[in-house]
Amino acid sequence: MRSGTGRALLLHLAVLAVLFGLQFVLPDYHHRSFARILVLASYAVGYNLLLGYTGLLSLGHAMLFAAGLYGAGLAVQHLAIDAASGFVLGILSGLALALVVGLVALRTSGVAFMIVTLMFSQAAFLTTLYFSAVTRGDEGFTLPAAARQYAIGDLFFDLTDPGTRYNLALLLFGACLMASFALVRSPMGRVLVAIRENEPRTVMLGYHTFRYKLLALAASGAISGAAGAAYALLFSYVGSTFASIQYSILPLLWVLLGGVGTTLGPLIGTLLMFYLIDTISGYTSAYLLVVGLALVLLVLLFPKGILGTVRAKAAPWLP
Amino acid sequence: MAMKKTGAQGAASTRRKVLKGLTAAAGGAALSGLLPTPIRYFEARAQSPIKIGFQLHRTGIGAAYGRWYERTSNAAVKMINDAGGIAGRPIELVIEDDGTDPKRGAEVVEKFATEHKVDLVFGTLFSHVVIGSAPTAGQLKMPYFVVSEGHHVASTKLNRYVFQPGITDVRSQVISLAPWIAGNLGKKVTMIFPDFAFGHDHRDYFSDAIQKQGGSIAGLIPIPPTETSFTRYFPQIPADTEVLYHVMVGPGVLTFVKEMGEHFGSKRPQVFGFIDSLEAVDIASPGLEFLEGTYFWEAYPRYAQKDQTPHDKAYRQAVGVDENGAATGDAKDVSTYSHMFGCWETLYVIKHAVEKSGYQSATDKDKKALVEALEAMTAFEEGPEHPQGSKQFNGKLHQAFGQQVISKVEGKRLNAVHRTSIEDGLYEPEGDYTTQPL
Amino acid sequence: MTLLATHGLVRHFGGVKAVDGVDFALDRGEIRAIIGPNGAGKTTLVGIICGRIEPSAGRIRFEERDITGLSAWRRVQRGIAYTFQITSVFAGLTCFDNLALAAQRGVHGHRALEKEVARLLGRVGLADSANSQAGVLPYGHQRLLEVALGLALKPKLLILDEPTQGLSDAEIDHFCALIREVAAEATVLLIEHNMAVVMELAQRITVMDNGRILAEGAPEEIRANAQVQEAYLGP
Amino acid sequence: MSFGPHLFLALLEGTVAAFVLALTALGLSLVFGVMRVVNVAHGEFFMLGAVLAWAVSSLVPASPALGFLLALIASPLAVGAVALLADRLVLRRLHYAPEATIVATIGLLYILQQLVLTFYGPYARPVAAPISFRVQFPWFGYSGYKLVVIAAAAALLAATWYLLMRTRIGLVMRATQYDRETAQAFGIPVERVYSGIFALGAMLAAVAGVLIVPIQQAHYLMGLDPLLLSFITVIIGGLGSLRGTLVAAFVIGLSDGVISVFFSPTLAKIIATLFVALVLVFRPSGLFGSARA
Repeated sequence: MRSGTGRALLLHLAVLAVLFGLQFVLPDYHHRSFARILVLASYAVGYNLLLGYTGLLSLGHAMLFAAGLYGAGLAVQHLAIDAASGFVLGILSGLALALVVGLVALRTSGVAFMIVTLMFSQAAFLTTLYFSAVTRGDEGFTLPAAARQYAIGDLFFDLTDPGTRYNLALLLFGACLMASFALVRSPMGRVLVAIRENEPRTVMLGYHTFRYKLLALAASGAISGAAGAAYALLFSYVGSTFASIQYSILPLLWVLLGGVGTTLGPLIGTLLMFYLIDTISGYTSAYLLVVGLALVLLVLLFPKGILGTVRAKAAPWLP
Repeated sequence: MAMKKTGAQGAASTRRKVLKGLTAAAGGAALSGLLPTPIRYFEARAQSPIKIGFQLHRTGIGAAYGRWYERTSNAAVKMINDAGGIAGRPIELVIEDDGTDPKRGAEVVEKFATEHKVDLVFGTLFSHVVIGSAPTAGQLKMPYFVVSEGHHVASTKLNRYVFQPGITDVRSQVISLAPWIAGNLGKKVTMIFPDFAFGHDHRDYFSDAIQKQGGSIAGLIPIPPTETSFTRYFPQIPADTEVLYHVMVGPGVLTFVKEMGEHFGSKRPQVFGFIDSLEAVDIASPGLEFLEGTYFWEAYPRYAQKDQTPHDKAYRQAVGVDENGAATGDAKDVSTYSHMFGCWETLYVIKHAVEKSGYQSATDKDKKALVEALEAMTAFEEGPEHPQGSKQFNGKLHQAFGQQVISKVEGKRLNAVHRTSIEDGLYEPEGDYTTQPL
Repeated sequence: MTLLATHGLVRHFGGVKAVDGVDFALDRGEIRAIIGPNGAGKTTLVGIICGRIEPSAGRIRFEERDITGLSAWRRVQRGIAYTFQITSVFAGLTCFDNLALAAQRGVHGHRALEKEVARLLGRVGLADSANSQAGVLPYGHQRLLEVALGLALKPKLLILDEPTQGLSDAEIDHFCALIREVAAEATVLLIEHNMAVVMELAQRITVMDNGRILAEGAPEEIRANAQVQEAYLGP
Repeated sequence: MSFGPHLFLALLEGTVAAFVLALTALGLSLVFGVMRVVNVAHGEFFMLGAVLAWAVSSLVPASPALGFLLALIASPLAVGAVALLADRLVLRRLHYAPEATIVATIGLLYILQQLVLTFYGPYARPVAAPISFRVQFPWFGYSGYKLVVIAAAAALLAATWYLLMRTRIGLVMRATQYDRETAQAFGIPVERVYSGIFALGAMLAAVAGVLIVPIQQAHYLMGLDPLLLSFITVIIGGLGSLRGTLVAAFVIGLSDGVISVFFSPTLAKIIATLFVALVLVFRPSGLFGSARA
C-alpha cells in the first residue's frame, strides 16, 4: 500500500458515514440545505478534478453544469421520460459537451484556456436564452410533479420528500468523492498530477498529455453534468441563470476555499461558503462584499485553501 | 427524521393549546372595526404574531424594485397592525434577500419554512425567482404570494400553493390594451422587446390580441439581453409602422428611449411603451424629452391625477410617495409605482384570507383552509385596501385581474387618458389549480 | 548495425541555422558523445532526434523505421529517452512518484511497480530517499533522479544532455560507473562539456560547430584532429 | 430604411462603440501585456468611472458641461487611486501570480459592486451630456454627443499612444513588458512600474465609463459587458499586443454593428463569441497581433 492510502480511505468513508448520520440529527432547515450543498459539492468535486489534479483552470464550467441541468430537465419536460433516464441523459450531455469543448479548448493552456472556456460558456448561456421556446430562457421552467416520482420495481422514490432527496444527494456525492479518490490514487491520477506539475517533462516520459487532459475534462464534465441533472430533478427548477458566469466562478471559489487538489476540499469549501452567505445575509444585504473579501483574503493568506494548508502543515498523507 | 417530526407536532399542539383561548379574541378582532383603537392595539401586541416571510430582491438586478417593495410592505404592515393586525395578531415581517437569484430564492423559501417557521411567504417580483422558488414552496405546503405580474401563476404550471392576488398578470395587461391601441393609435404595430421569456410573452400575447382587433404586426424586433446600445436596431422598423410598441427592461432602457428619440426626431410614429422600462426612473431625466407625447401602460398612475381618490392619497402618504411618484422629500428617488401597490394589496388579501379561514398555525389543516379560503375569493373592492382599483380574482388560476391605465406624457408627467375595463383583460383559462391535491 | 540515422537535418530559428544539414548515425550499444562550443547546435540536434523540436528539413530513421513525423511521446514509447539539461524532475512529487510515473506503463500491479521503483532507486543510489520530495534533494541527487527517470523508460537510446553539469568529482565518478552499466543494455548519446568525462566514457565522439558536424571518430583521433583543436579544444 | 443608409448607421454606431471599446480594452491589454495579469475587475473600473461621473456632475447641477468636464478629470483620478490601492494591498503581495490574481480580482469585482450598490444604490442614473444637439441625416437623426465621444476617445488614445511610444515612462514600461528580469537589472523599479500600469489601465476604463455615461446610465452591474467585450478584443488583437488590441477594437466595434443587421442579434452574439474562442485557439497571437502572444 502507498503511504497513507489506508488512512485516507478510512477518512473518506468516515466523512461519508458522518454525512449519513447527520440526517438524523440535523434540524429541518439544515437537513434540507445539506441536500443542496451535497449536490453542489459534487459539482465542486468535478471542478477540482480539472483544476486541482490536472492544473487546468476553467472559467466556463457553468456550461457543463447547465448541460446536465437542461439535458435532464428538457428530456423530462418535453420527452416525458422518467427521472432516472433523465439523470443519465444529463450526465451524457455534460460528458459530450466536455469532450467537444475539450477537443478545441485543450489546444490552449493557462490564461488562454481560462478565456476560451469563458467564451464557450457565454455562448452556451446565450443559447439557453435564444431557444427560449423550449427553455423558457431566463424565466426557466419547473418539472412536472409526475417526473419527480420514480419507482424501481417496488422501490419507490418521491423526489419531493426531503429524506429521499438527502440520501440521493449523499449517494451522488459519495460516488463522485470516491471516484475522484480512486482516480487520484490510480496511475492515471499520477499522470494528471505530473501534467499539472510539468507538462513538457510528462510528454518526455512517453505520455500523450492531450489525451489525458481530455479524459480529465470529460470526467469533470460528466460529474458536473451529473450534479446539474441531480439539481434539476431534486429541486425541480431549470433556468438559464445556472448557465451564467456566476456559476462558473462559484465552484472555483469553493475549491479554492476548501483546498485545491484535495479530494475533500470541495465539500468543505461548498459547505463553508453556503453558510457564510446564509449567515451574513441575515445581518447585512452586503454579503457580496464579504464574499469578495473572502476571496481576496483567501488567496492572500491561505493560497492552499483549508485542507491544502492542513496537508502542508500536519497531514502530508491527505489525498 | 421521525423523531424530529414528533417534536414539531409536539410544539404545534402545545401552541394550539395556547391559541385555544385566543380564538375568541381572534374572532372578536375580526369585528375590530367596531372597537376603539387603543384596545385593538393592545390586543395586537398581546398575541403571538402572524409571521410573513418576505422574499426580497435586495441585491442583484431586482434591487431597484426591491427597495420600494420593502417600503410599501412595511407601510402596509404598519397600517394593518395599527388597525389590530390579522385576526387580532400583529404581522411580523421576516425579510430574507434572495439576490434576485432563483437558486437562492428556493433556499430562502426553505429557510422561511423551516428556520423562521413563518406562516406564509410573500413579495417576490422577478419571474425566474418565482418559478425557481415555487416548487419548493409547493413541497413545503407553504402558501406563497408573489407580486410579479408574470403569467407563470395564471398559466397553472406552478402549484396550488402559489398565488398572485395583488397584481394583474402580463397576458391580461397586454390584451386589455390592444383595443385602445388599435382604436386610437393605429393598426400597424412594430414591437421592440427583449429577446427572452418576458419579451416573448409580450410578443406572443400582444400580436394575437392586436390581430383580433383587426390590426397587424408590421415588424418584430427582438433585442439581446446583453445589449447596451440600440440605435442600430431602429432602421429595422418598417416605414409603414403606425405604432411602435416597446417593452424594454433593465438598466439599458434610458439609453433605448434616448436613442429612439435621436433616431426619429420630430417625425415619429405613435409610440406606446410599458412603464416597466421607466419604473424608478424620473420621466424628467435628461434625454427623455423624446417621450413627450408618447403613451405608456401604467398599472397605477405614478403622478397623482385630477380625479385622485382619497385611497390613493392615503396610500401615497402611508408609503411616503409624493404626488409625482417620488419619495417624499427626495424628488430623485422615484418609486416603482405600477408594481409596488401589489405588495400592499396582497397583504390585505392575506389578512382577509387568514381571518376568513380561521387559520391559527402552520399546520396542514390550517394551510389547507387558508388556500381554500383564497380560492373562494372572487372580487376585491376598490378602497383603502385596494387603492389601485377593483379586481376580479379567479380562484382556479390563483390570479387577480384588474384595470389597466394608459397614460400620455405631457409636460414631463404622465397623465391618464384611458382606463381599461377588467373584462378587456380576461382570457380563456389554461387550467385549474383546484383540481390539484392539497 | 545502426540504431539511429539522420539525413540532411536542418533547423533554423529565423535567420540562424542552428542545425545545418546534419547526417548523423549511431550504432547499437555504443556510447557516443557530442561535443562542440556553445551554440554549435548540439542541444537542437538531440532535440530534433527525440521530437521536442521539429526539423525544417531532413529525415530521421530509428531501428530502420522513419520516425520524422512521430510525436515526442511516441518516440519515447519506441525507446528514445531524453534527460533534460536543466534538471526538471517533478519537484512537488516524491522520488517514488517520479519514478513510478516513468515506470508504470511498463509494469502491472502496485507490488510490481514498487519493486521496479525500488530497483531503479537502488541503481542510482537513492534507495533511502524514496519518500522524500524530489525538489528538496541536493542538486547532485536530482541529476541522478533525472537519469533514473531515463532508465525507468527502459530505453534503447538514452540521450543525456550535459548530465555531469554541477556534479562533484565523487559524484561524477559514480555517474560514469552508472553509465557504463547502462551501456550494457542501451545505446547512450551524451552531450558533454567535461572533456575528462567524454574521454573516459565515449567510444566515439562527434564534434559539432555552427550546426554542422566538424569531425567524428574515436577519442584519440579527435584529440589529434587539428581542425577540432582550433575550433574547440584550443591550442 | 434602404440598405445603404442602414449600413451607414451601423458603421456610425460601430465607430462609437469601437472608440469606447478601444479605450477600455487598451487598459486591459496594457495590464495583461506588461504584468501578465488578467484583471477580471476591469469592467468594475469602467462602472466605477461612470458612477463617480454621476456623483461629480451632480455636484454642479447648474451647468452640465462644467460638471461633465469636472467628472472627466476627477473620476479617472479617483479610480486610478483605487486601482493603486488594490495593487499595493493585494496584487503585489501575490507577486502577480496569474491564477491567484484572477481569483483576487474576482474578489475585487464583488467588493466594488457591493460598495457601489450600498452607497450609490441599485438605480440606473443618467448624466446630462455636456452638449446636446442632434445631427439630422437625410434618412435618420443622430446624437451629436456620440460624435463628441469619438473625438474625445480618439484624443485620449493618441495621448496614451504618445505616452507609451514617445516618452521615457513608456520606454520603461515597454522594457518591463519585454523582459522583467533585465529591466530590474537595469535598475528599473519594476514594482512601481506595475503599480503605474495597473492604475493607468484602470483609468483608461474609467474614462471610457465617463464618456459613455451620458449615452448609457450609471448602474452598478454595467461592468460585465465591457469586461467581456474587452476580453474579446484583447484576444482577437493578440494577448499583450497593444497595436493588435486597437485594430481589433475597430474590427469588433464595426462588425458587431454590421453583423446584427443580418442575423438575429442574439444568434449573432453566440456566433461572435464562439468565433473569438476559436481565434484564441487557432491563432493564439490574435488576428492582428504580432507573433508574440
